Amino acid sequence: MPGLDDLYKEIILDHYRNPRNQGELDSPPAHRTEGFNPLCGDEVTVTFEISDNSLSEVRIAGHGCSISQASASMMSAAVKGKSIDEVREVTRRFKAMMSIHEEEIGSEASEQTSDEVFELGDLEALKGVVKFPVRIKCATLSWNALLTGLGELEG
Amino acid sequence: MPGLDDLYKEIILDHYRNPRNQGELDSPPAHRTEGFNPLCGDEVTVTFEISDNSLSEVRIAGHGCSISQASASMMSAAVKGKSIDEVREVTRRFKAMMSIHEEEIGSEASEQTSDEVFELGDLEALKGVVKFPVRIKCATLSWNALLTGLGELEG
Amino acid sequence: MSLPRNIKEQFPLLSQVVNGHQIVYLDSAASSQKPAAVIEAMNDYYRTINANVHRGAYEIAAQATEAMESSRERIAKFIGANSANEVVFTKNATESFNLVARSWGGQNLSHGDAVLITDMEHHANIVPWQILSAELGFEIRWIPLTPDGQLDLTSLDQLLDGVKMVSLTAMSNVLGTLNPVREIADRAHEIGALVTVDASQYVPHFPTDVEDLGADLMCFTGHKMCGPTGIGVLWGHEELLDSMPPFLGGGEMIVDVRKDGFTANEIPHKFEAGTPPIAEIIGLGAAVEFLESLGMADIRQHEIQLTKYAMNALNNRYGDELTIHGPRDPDQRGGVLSIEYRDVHPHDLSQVLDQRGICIRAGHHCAKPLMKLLGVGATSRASMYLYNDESDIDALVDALEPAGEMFAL
Amino acid sequence: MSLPRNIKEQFPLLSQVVNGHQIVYLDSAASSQKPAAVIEAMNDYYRTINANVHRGAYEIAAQATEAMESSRERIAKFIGANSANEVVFTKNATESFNLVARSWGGQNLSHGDAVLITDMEHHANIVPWQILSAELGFEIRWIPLTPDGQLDLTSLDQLLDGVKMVSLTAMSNVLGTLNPVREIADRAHEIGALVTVDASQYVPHFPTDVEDLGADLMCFTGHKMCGPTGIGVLWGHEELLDSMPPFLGGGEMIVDVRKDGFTANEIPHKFEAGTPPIAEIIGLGAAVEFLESLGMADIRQHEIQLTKYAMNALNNRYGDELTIHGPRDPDQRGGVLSIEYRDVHPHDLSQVLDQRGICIRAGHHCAKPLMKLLGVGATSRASMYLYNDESDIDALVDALEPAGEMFAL
Ligand SMILES: Cc1ncc(COP(=O)(O)O)c(C=O)c1O
Ligand SMILES: Cc1ncc(COP(=O)(O)O)c(C=O)c1O
Repeated sequence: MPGLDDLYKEIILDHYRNPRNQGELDSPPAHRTEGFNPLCGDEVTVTFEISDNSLSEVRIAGHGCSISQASASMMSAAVKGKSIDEVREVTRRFKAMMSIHEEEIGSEASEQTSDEVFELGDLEALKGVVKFPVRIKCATLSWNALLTGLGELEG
Repeated sequence: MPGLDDLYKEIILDHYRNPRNQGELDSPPAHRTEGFNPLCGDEVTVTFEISDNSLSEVRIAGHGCSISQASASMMSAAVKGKSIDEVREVTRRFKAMMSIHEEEIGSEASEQTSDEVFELGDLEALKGVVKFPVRIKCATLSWNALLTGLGELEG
Repeated sequence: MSLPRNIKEQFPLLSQVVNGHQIVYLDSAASSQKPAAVIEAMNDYYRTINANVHRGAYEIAAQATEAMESSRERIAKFIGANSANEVVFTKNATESFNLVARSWGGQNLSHGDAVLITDMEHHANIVPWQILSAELGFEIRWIPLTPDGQLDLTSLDQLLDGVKMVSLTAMSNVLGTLNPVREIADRAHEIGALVTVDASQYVPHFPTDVEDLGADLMCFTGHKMCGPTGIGVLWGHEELLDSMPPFLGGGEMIVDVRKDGFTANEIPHKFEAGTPPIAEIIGLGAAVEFLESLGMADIRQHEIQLTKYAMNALNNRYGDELTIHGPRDPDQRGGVLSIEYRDVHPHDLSQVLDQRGICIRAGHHCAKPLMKLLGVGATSRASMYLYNDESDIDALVDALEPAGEMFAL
Repeated sequence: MSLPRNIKEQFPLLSQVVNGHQIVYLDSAASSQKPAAVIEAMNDYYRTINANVHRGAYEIAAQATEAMESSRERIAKFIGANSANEVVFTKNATESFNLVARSWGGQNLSHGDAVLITDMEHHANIVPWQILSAELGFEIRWIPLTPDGQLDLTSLDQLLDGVKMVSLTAMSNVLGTLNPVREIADRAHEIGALVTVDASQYVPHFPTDVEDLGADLMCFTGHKMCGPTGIGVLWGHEELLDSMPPFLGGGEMIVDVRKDGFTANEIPHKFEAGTPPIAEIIGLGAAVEFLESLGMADIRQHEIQLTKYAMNALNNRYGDELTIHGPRDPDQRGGVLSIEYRDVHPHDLSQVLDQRGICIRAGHHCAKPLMKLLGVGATSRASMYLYNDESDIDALVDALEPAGEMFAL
């Protein structure tokens, strides 16, 4: 049984207490996307602006547990200013880390494309969530919302 | 565990092999009533004529197991020629005997009205059926059909 | 008479060790634990008389049928039904509600009619009506709540106008509120409406008499009352059930099937299509026997005492830092405590408590409209049953403080 | 590889003594016996991790969820599904059919359409369509039978005209007939119709692959395949299930509920309203594990051998006095023998056999239209499973003679 320290790393609690990029952008012009976690009632609203094929601005609103809030905050920091392709790549990597079989997938992927830009950095702190499968959906909530938002743009 | 001899008394097998009052009366003028046993697919059709407040004629048709066939045959013999009130009384007694608590009910009832006309006679042979609860519906199939038929008459 | 001191010993799960602590199970409103007697009854069934029911002439099939039908009788008596025919077995309370909505509602509701529910209903008593209303166009109306989580009946007369069915919970699974079912039922009946009671949180904890409640139909679920999963009950007055068309079609619920149609069986079988949950019905019968052996009045007394103890302990220790939703008076509510504690999110709270083997539920408890009203996405809910004692409450109270520190903003 | 000789020992019920004889259980088409491993798996669940699923953050709730979902995965693999999301849990096969009829049928069928079933269907695959057809006015058509109880496909093209759904059994529970599901499915798909397969008698006895069968939807039931009561399965292709509206409403099947409506959850949860039959799902997972450990191909071989043995023994001993309904060739049928023996009524026959501890079923087997076609009210049905052996057949064969004497007309 993993202990609580695996889950609630200091950096996570820091993002929880001091969330980055909070609020909502006016939409339109910004794009807006929402995520629900039906299991615990958590809700997140991600608003973002695209310019020159990059995520020039992003804001997070909603309510939820420390994990979903911290993950959203960390996401906003990780994707802001990145190109859409880069955003997709970091999302892919984050979600791979969050899948139950993260170890294998994670290591394979990083050998194939070892570009500095794509290092998960702070996000690695969320790795411990995988040991608490019920909480994975908390951690991926904002990421899935963002993916949906990007998908709508294209399609 | 009661043995088969409790169930398949000789007189029952005799009625099964040589059913009394077989066939159907033309209806109208005769009354017609049917019974199904959804558990085993048995079906019985009872046709009867009423004159002077008596069951002047009765016929049994249908198909079923030895118990339902014998009981129908014995019923036809027991009720033919009886007044409607007498038919109702013998039916009541028969059904009381067939209820799981027959012992108590049966003995109480017979102390209250010890009229010769109402003795069950041959029908007593069916008493063993109570020890095989699944078969009770076989034994009461034709009786319930007759009761329904009489009920319809009265409106 | 109070409950036996060593009652926990009869529940095998309660001796489990979780994360190094003996388990403290405070989630009985979600599902109760099972006494050994219930587990054994199902075992015995599978080991000695397992066979399909109703259609077999052989010995073990007859015994299985007898065991199932005597469970039905026991359950009927337990809730004060007039006859075992009034007890319909479903898979859970949710199916019972769907049966009521589809069968009774499909026959009786149309545009211009209304169904009256309350702001504290479980999704099981909301969504089936919403599905049907989208098809038939009747209105769903909601009895509002007072600030302390009671039904606000001031406008009941207006709300009842045009209502054909009032469907409400006897006790809230979030607030613990006990509703004045009888009073509402009487007023509903005055205008010719029927009343369906959600007794999922009531039958497990209170002496129940369907006639006293004034119900026409009542739904509850086995797994919250010491019974197994996979079994629920719909109770209804015989004439009412008789008048309702079948719900699911298949074996058991017919007397005849022809190519051009079928003839439905009598109640209760009319509503029990297919092979029934035989072992589960027998398990629920054993659960009722177990509850009867303790006495429902004593169970209720025990829970009042424990609720009082818990509310005092929480309020004394945490004062303004902690809010308990719903009615204040432990006599007026069930042993369900939805707690707001500082800024700790329910999910985090229950995660931290879990490290001490304490099981509480974090979530919307399938009552999203109520969550919206409370202005929260989720609550932390501790709920009690006959096997809980003061040591369980003490563990809960002690564990809040460190959680509060950890997530202080 | 053949099945272990001592396999009966794994089934506690099979050591029971009935009326002085060790039980001879020949009614597995009605319900199978359960291996100790299945009973124990459910016990373990109740004793160690019993908790409501999906909504709990605490340890045992997470374990219960994990156990339930890994059962789903196991069952999905067992039938060759592409994904666990294609496996929907119901209470029995009957509910699965009602789900298909109400959800898919309610959305896709109307006046002028037709649903094609067969003359050998179980009521579970008849009555749900009849209920819906009475509301929506579509036609129900029937594929007729040849004299030896096979589907007569000579007019299939005409029968398929205007058909939107073909719903048929893979194996008859009365005749043992194996139907050419794939051939019919291919022809149905050519005209754009969908195919629902009743695999209640198939999945327990045959290696099953939904893609090979050509099914779009498939229904089966837990209690006939060594699993518990109270659990059934609907399998469907992901896109098809996605396109179907919810069936029962309540908890678990939503992502959001507002006063003005709800948003349905994703499959499979969309179709699983309320607390699921958790213990039963885990029990069914254990049953599948048990069947896999024996190997479905070996189980099928065992049953062919035994069917061959039984048909030979019965025909040799009783000649013209005995008729076995359905196909003659044991390779072309399952181990279900509906027997006519002299004039002995099925109910009497099974009663007499019961005195020797032999369990066979007497009745219409929930196939009344077929009974009518056969011109009988009921048949005597002996049906086999992996745990039966030649001694069981011998007991049956020997017991017929005295029954014949007793009821000679
Ligand atoms: C062919 C067939 N279909 C459907 C069913 C229905 O199964 P259940 O009663 O478990 O719903 C059965 C068994 O009763 C069956 O034999
Ligand atoms: C008040 C109330 N109603 C209905 C239900 C639904 O019960 P089930 O999920 O067993 O159908 C529950 C529990 O989940 C409940 O608490």
